[in-house]
Amino acid sequence: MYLLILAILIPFIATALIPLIHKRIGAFHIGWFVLLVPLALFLIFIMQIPAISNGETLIQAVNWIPSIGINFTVYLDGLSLIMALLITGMGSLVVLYSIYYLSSSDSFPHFYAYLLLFMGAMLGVVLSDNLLVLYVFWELTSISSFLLIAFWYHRKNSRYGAQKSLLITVFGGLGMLAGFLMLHSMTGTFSIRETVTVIGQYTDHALFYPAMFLVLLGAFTKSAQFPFHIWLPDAMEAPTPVSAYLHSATMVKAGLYLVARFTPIFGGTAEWFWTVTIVGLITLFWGAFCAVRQTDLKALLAYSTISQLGLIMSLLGLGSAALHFGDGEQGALYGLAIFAALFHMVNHSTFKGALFMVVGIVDHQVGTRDIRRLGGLMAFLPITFTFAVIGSFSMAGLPLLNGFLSKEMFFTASVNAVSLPIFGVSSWGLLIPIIAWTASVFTFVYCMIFVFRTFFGAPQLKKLDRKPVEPSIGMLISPAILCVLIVGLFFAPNLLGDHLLKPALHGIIPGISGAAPHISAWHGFNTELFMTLGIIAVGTLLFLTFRSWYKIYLIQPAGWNFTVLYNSLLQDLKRAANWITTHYMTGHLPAYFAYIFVFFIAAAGGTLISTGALSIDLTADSPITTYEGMLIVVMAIAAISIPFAKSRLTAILLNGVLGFSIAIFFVLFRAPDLALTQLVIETVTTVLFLLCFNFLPEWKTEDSSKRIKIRNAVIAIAAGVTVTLIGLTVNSGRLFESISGYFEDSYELAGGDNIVNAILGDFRAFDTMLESLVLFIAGLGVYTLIRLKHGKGPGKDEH
Amino acid sequence: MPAQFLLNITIAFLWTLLMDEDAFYITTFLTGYLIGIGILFLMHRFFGTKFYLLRVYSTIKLLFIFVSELSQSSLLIMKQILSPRLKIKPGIFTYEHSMEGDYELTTLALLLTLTPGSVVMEVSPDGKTFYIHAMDVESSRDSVLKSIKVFEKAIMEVTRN
Amino acid sequence: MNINDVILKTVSKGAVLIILTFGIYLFLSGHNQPGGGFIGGLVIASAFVLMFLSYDSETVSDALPIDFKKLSAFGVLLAMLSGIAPMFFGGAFLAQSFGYFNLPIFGKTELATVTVFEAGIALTVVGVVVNIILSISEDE
Amino acid sequence: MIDTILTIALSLFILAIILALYRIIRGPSMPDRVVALDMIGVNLISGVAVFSVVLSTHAFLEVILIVGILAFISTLALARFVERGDIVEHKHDR
Amino acid sequence: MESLIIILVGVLTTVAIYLVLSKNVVRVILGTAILSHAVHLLILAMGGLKQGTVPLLGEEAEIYVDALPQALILTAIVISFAVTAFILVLAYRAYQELETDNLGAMRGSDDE
Amino acid sequence: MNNILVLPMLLPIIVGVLLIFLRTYGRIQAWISIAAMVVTAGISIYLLHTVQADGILRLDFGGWEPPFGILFVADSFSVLLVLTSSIVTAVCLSYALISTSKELQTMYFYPTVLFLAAGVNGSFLTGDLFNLFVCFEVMLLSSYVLLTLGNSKRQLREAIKYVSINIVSSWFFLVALAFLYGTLGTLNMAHAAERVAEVGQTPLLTTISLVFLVVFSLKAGLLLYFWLPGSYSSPPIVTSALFGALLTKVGVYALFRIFSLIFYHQPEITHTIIGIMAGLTLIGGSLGAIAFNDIRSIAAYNVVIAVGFMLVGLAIATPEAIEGSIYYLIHDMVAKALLFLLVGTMITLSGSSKMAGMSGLMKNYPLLGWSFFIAMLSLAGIPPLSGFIGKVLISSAAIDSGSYVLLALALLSSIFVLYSLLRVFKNCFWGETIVSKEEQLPLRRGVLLPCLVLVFLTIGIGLGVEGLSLYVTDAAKTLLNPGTYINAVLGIIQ
Amino acid sequence: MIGEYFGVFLILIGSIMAVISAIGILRLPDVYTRSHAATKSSTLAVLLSLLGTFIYFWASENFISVRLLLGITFVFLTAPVSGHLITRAAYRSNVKLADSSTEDALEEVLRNKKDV
Ligand code: NA
Ligand code: NA
Repeated sequence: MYLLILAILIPFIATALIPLIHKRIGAFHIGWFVLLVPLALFLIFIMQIPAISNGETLIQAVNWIPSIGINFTVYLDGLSLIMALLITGMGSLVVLYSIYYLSSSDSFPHFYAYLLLFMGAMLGVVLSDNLLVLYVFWELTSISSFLLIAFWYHRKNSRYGAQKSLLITVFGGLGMLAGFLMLHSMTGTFSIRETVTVIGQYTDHALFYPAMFLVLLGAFTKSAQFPFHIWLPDAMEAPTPVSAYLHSATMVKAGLYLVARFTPIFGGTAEWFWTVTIVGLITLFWGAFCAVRQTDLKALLAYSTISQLGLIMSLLGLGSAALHFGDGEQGALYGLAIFAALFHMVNHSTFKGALFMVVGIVDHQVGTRDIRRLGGLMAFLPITFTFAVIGSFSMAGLPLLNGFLSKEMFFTASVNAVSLPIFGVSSWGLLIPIIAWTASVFTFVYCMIFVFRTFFGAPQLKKLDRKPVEPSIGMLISPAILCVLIVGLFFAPNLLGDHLLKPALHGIIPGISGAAPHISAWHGFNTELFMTLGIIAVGTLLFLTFRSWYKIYLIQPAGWNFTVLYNSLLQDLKRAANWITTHYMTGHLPAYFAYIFVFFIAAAGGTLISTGALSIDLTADSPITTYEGMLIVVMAIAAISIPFAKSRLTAILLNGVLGFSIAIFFVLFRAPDLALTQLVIETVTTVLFLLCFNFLPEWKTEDSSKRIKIRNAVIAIAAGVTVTLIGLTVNSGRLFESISGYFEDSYELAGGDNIVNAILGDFRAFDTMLESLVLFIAGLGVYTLIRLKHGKGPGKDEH
Repeated sequence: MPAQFLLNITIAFLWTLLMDEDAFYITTFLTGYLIGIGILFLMHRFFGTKFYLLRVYSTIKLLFIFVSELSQSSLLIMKQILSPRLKIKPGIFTYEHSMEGDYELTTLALLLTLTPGSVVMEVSPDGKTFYIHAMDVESSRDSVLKSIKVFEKAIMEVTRN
Repeated sequence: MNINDVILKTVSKGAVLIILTFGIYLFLSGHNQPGGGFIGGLVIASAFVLMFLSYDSETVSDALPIDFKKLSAFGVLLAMLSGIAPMFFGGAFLAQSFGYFNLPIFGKTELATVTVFEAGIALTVVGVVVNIILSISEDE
Repeated sequence: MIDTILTIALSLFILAIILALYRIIRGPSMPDRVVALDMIGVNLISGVAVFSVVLSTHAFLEVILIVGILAFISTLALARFVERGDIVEHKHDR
Repeated sequence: MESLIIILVGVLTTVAIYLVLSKNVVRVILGTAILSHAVHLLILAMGGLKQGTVPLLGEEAEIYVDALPQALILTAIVISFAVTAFILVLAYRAYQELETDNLGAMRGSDDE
Repeated sequence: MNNILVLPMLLPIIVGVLLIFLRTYGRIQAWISIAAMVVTAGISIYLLHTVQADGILRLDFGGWEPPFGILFVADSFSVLLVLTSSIVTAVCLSYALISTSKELQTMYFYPTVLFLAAGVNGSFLTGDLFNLFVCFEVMLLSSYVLLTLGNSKRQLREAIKYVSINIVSSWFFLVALAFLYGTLGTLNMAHAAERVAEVGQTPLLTTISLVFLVVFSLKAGLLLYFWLPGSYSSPPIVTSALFGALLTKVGVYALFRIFSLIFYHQPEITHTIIGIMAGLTLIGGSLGAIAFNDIRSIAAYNVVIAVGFMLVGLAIATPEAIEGSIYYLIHDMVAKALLFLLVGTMITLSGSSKMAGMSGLMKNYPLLGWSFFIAMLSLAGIPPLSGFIGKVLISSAAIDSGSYVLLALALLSSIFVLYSLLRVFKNCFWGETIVSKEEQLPLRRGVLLPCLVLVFLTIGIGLGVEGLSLYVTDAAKTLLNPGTYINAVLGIIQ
Repeated sequence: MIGEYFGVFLILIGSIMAVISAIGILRLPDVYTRSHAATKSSTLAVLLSLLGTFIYFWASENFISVRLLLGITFVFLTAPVSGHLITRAAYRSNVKLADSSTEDALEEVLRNKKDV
């Protein structure tokens, strides 16, 4: 049974089928067909609950690249099951919602193809045991997200947002990949489960912490943690169902999933604890703080999502302390934070999903999401208003809604953390609940803004595109279901806690013992309750006096935020890249030659000198006769005169002298064939030069500056000296006899007295054959160069 | 002339075949060739042309003229080069010849060029006039005019019937 | 005054004959003496060069109604086919063979397949060099 | 004795080449240089011939003829170039 | 002798590289021609000079000079001829089209 | 007798020469040359299997045993590259069949491409250093002709630089060969390797190896890539694609061969230098890729990045790294050909190579857009496409060997690849459609077919890596055990 | 033996003549006069050395070299043509005659026509 693998594959298969089905079904909305996929998968995963809550895990494997240990191993434990249910459950609701949301001008096949692609990829992420397979799906989620954000790609903002999200998440993904590879380098396995069991031996490994931070980089970018959060608000250019699904309920949770998954590997260290907690808390605060000032409902929700993700992240950080204690009272105490994180993850999906759908309805029905244009919609959209209230009050952490429960647990965890005896918490630990509380105040404020600015006050119908009315019933089903869940989970939280959260917690902190946390709404008058009450009081005050303190947002200098940083980073990078590149890639051939020769001098000459290879020994040299010496003088004079020649013809003549002299050297050195060839070639070359000179201008004196000339001379001399020195060294240190003694039997072997000719025609005939081919190609090239001119076809050329 | 030569070769070849030896011997061929010369000498009037070996003789004579002219002119030039002070008066003068056809004209031009102190620079478009550069105009003009008839005659002996 | 090239042209005719003969000699004797396909081809080509220099390009083209590109292609092909042939007799690519035969007139003579190979090379060289010079000189 | 003479002769030929090289470098006119190059070619022929005697080998006799041929072709090409620019003429140019 | 030839190779190389570094196309081509002269001599010198007679077996000598470098040089000469012919024609076609033989005017840019 | 070994080089040459006689028949030439390359690919597959079964194959030309004669040696590494290059050439030729102008087709375009392929295949197969030089020249001359075919101003301008630089690099090659011959007295690679191993890599030999490094770096575009962007971005589409896919790879191949077979004894000098060069190449290529708005230049700088990436593998030189490089080499041939073909098609359709000149192509040419999208992901090494596995292996090897700087550069370069191509995708395919449906240039039927073949290949290689792993592992094993190669060449005479 | 010495003697004479011709190339006043030195004495020098070589081989090895004879013929045939071509080219490319020149019969035919 490859149920899990099938579960991952089904969305991909469905993706492939969409174009085919789309053509067949005519007027029937393809969304209904698509809806079957997440629904079926949801049911499949629901059916796994009993087994998983008994502590079982499902493992299935298919080979992919066994030779390097990359296999398609999937497994289902409590943690993956929660995620899988979120993915498929939210997926069903979003697909249902989208059927009514999308307008007829949108391309359904594309939309649903991307959505299904994402669904499959996301399931892959949460079900994979193999790190690299996980990475594969991880990148696939980024890509499908990219495509969905750019669904309306004719909009500039969509394109911008899509690129930004892809760049940031892929960047993080690459870091994560490096982290995975480091883990593999330490442990020798790509399996997460196996890594968990053996990692204990490697905590002192030099790669342990680099791997940790790199994995976290992947998690933080994906889950939009500060300062990588900047892509999420821009991702809101996607259609709202997408925002509800990917950018609040599922994909952004992949980072959280990753942190949870890796807690048993890296958790229990101070580095992990502090990094995850602090980044989470900062994100929590910064997201909430920024959400307050937003005027676009979706932007507000985006920042709120960032904030909530930070909250969960910080919980995961706090909870990781439990691993330090392992089995025991304290382990259970701090493990509670993980439990809270998981709980809030689910809750967040419910209320944020509902809220996004609310915004979608508002946008869909009145044509705007701008808070400044909205107000008083309560009268026109009463049902939607109800959903909005439920969702945002849950988010604000008010009682009777599931958000209250997890928020309370969050406070518990943060208060507990203060007394944590390890990791040096004692000195700064108090800041944890303070930040948590402050952030929650802002959370309360933006939740109120969301509800009151949109639905209360005087309606501004003139500013709206359409007269607001409730949408069709289909669009209301999904948020309704979510609202039911929000309320239901408040009253029966332990249904979730016992069957799903507890197994997940055991997966994350294997050693956790004793009774799993029990969720209850009422803990008596403890610190957490007072914190909540404080939030309501201060939050209400701040909401009412918003105008008077709004100015604090102006303290931050305009144009100084991370998005501006990102933009200018890209721009400056391009500018700098252009500046640097055009500075050395001048297209100027002499410059390129200078680079090449300088490199040669540095590499070869440098090595010759630095390795002490240089040695010159003249004793083995053959003697020199007068005329040989004179001929060398002839050549040297001819050569040195060439650069100074006033006319190109003089230069050619001198080159001819060189060529003829070389032929004579070939004679002196007993090479008749060479002399013959050299002579003919030299003459034909000279003829070619003269033929072409007819078409070329007389050369002018080199107009380079004196500095350039000196530079060129220095390079030329240095290169010449390098060649000479290596040559002299080679000449002094021949290590082996040449193989060419063999060829002296050419008469017996090849039937020829002329050894050179026997080599050319027989021993190395292949060279000769190719050499004639080279000549032939050159001939073709010359022909085409001359014949193929603009406006002059090859027509009239045959004799 | 080529016809006679070819005929001579044919006779030699025939001779070789007639001898019917087991291999090709160059001596046999040469014998045949000599016999051919004899036959052709007897028959050449029958062809209406000069006996070709006579022409060969003229050619060799011409060659000797060439060599001697070359030697003389070289010596003259070396004398001038090595004289402590150059006392030459170079210049260009014209000469009209009576040669016909490219071969005659060319041979004469080459000869003139090798004549002491003169080089044929240009030939007029009609081919009748040479423009000659001389190392020393006065002396060259004289020597050219003096030897020109000899040259022309020697050339015509080769080329004409 | 127009140029009268009669001296040059006349001498060139003779020179070309000498060069061509010499070129063929070099090609054939390359096996035992300096020479061979490349050199022979180059010398033959230089005879053509001399013709181009002494006459005008049209005259030479008319006198030699050959497509030199195809000639060189044929040369390359010939060289390669001589290399392929031994493959059909169980030899390696480019395996050359030679033998001594008693021929009428020539006596004991060495015949080598390498001659075919070198002929291909020579044709290529001639074809390419002439093709290049023709191409350039016919450009306007 | 013979070797000494031959060495002297070879050196003299190369001396002649050096002198001609001076003319190539100095000019002043292009034909001057062409003349000098022609002379170098001619002296190379002698040089190769003498060297053949020195080594008493027949291997370079081909080279002698080739130098002769090519010196002529080069001179012809250069003279044409100096005279007209295009060294291979077209019929219709005439 | 070998050392002297190697030094000569160095001189030729220096001159050639100086030419190659110049802005004029014809100078560059000339430089490449001299470069190939230099390397041919170098290959010859690397095979050892004059340690024997001409590599023709008819010469009946005890030792012959190394024939292999000679064969290599022959191949190299022909190839460099092919390339020189091509680049020469290329240069003149470029001059026809671009109306310059100055490399400074042939920079172009990647972003034109 | 393994005469079949010569066919990957000989067949294209013979067919190419025969096509000279069919000059005026453009389409027939195209079909014949495609067929030739397909057959060549088939032969390579056969060879690949034979090598697995019988070990390294060799063919002594003329029957002259090594080290005296020239020989072709087929090990998994070389045959894999021959196979890939033959396939890519066939695909590019089929693109040419549809896209190339009649004028070019009758101007010996196809023969020249075949000669190029022959030179490339010969370079991969030869076991003789001087013959490598000659094969390079076959390849280079063909590339010169292809580069200038069309004779546009830009082509001529860039060709002058390209040809000049390659002449100088060929010169360096000869200089290096001269030095090597002077020291070792042999030209046979295996023999040279044996001799070097026998005496140890003396400082002089190391110096000589650096001259070789200059040569092959110039060909590969390793650090010395100045010539590359200009010349790769000026000729017609198919030529660019062939250049992008094949030419630098030959240099890369040679670097791998030389520095794993012959000069591997002093890695602290040679491989360190290669590593530094690879790093700088990654930086330079990355900057170049994002610096310009001309999509041809962007594609060309992507070639540079890939070269740096592959050479990181050689610098590290562990089995894993070498395997990674081989995977990446194969991947890059396919993906670069695809990229250049797509870029070329875009330019043809929009009449401009500037990003500003095109917008909204996605609407009118969705298939083109998706192909580009996949090419982009593949080049960025996004899984599960073909670039992924090489990236993983090289990175992993970099970690194992502690080369963290190279690791960082290699991974960051993927971001630059992604960003550079993303800009193209974003600006050219997305956005408002400039040209209305009626005015759009029709995409000629079949133009995309070759691209789709490559798309299929890049996906297929990515998913079916395991199918290749047998060969790649063997290739890497041979590269790292020079003894195997040397034995096959100099051991028992066949 | 005598033959060998004679050959070598011819070579020596040839080499001396070659140097003298080369001096001529330096000393003579204009290209026209220099070409005399190149086409005549220099040619004679080479012919002498070739002849010397020919005789040497004949004498020492009884070897009659057709190639040498062919070489001699070729040089002999072409040397005057070279002189003719160069001087004509010089005149047509407007190289001035030496100041000491006395007459110039070509001037009117060539220069006047050119001006038209
Ligand atoms: Na050259
Ligand atoms: Na390249």
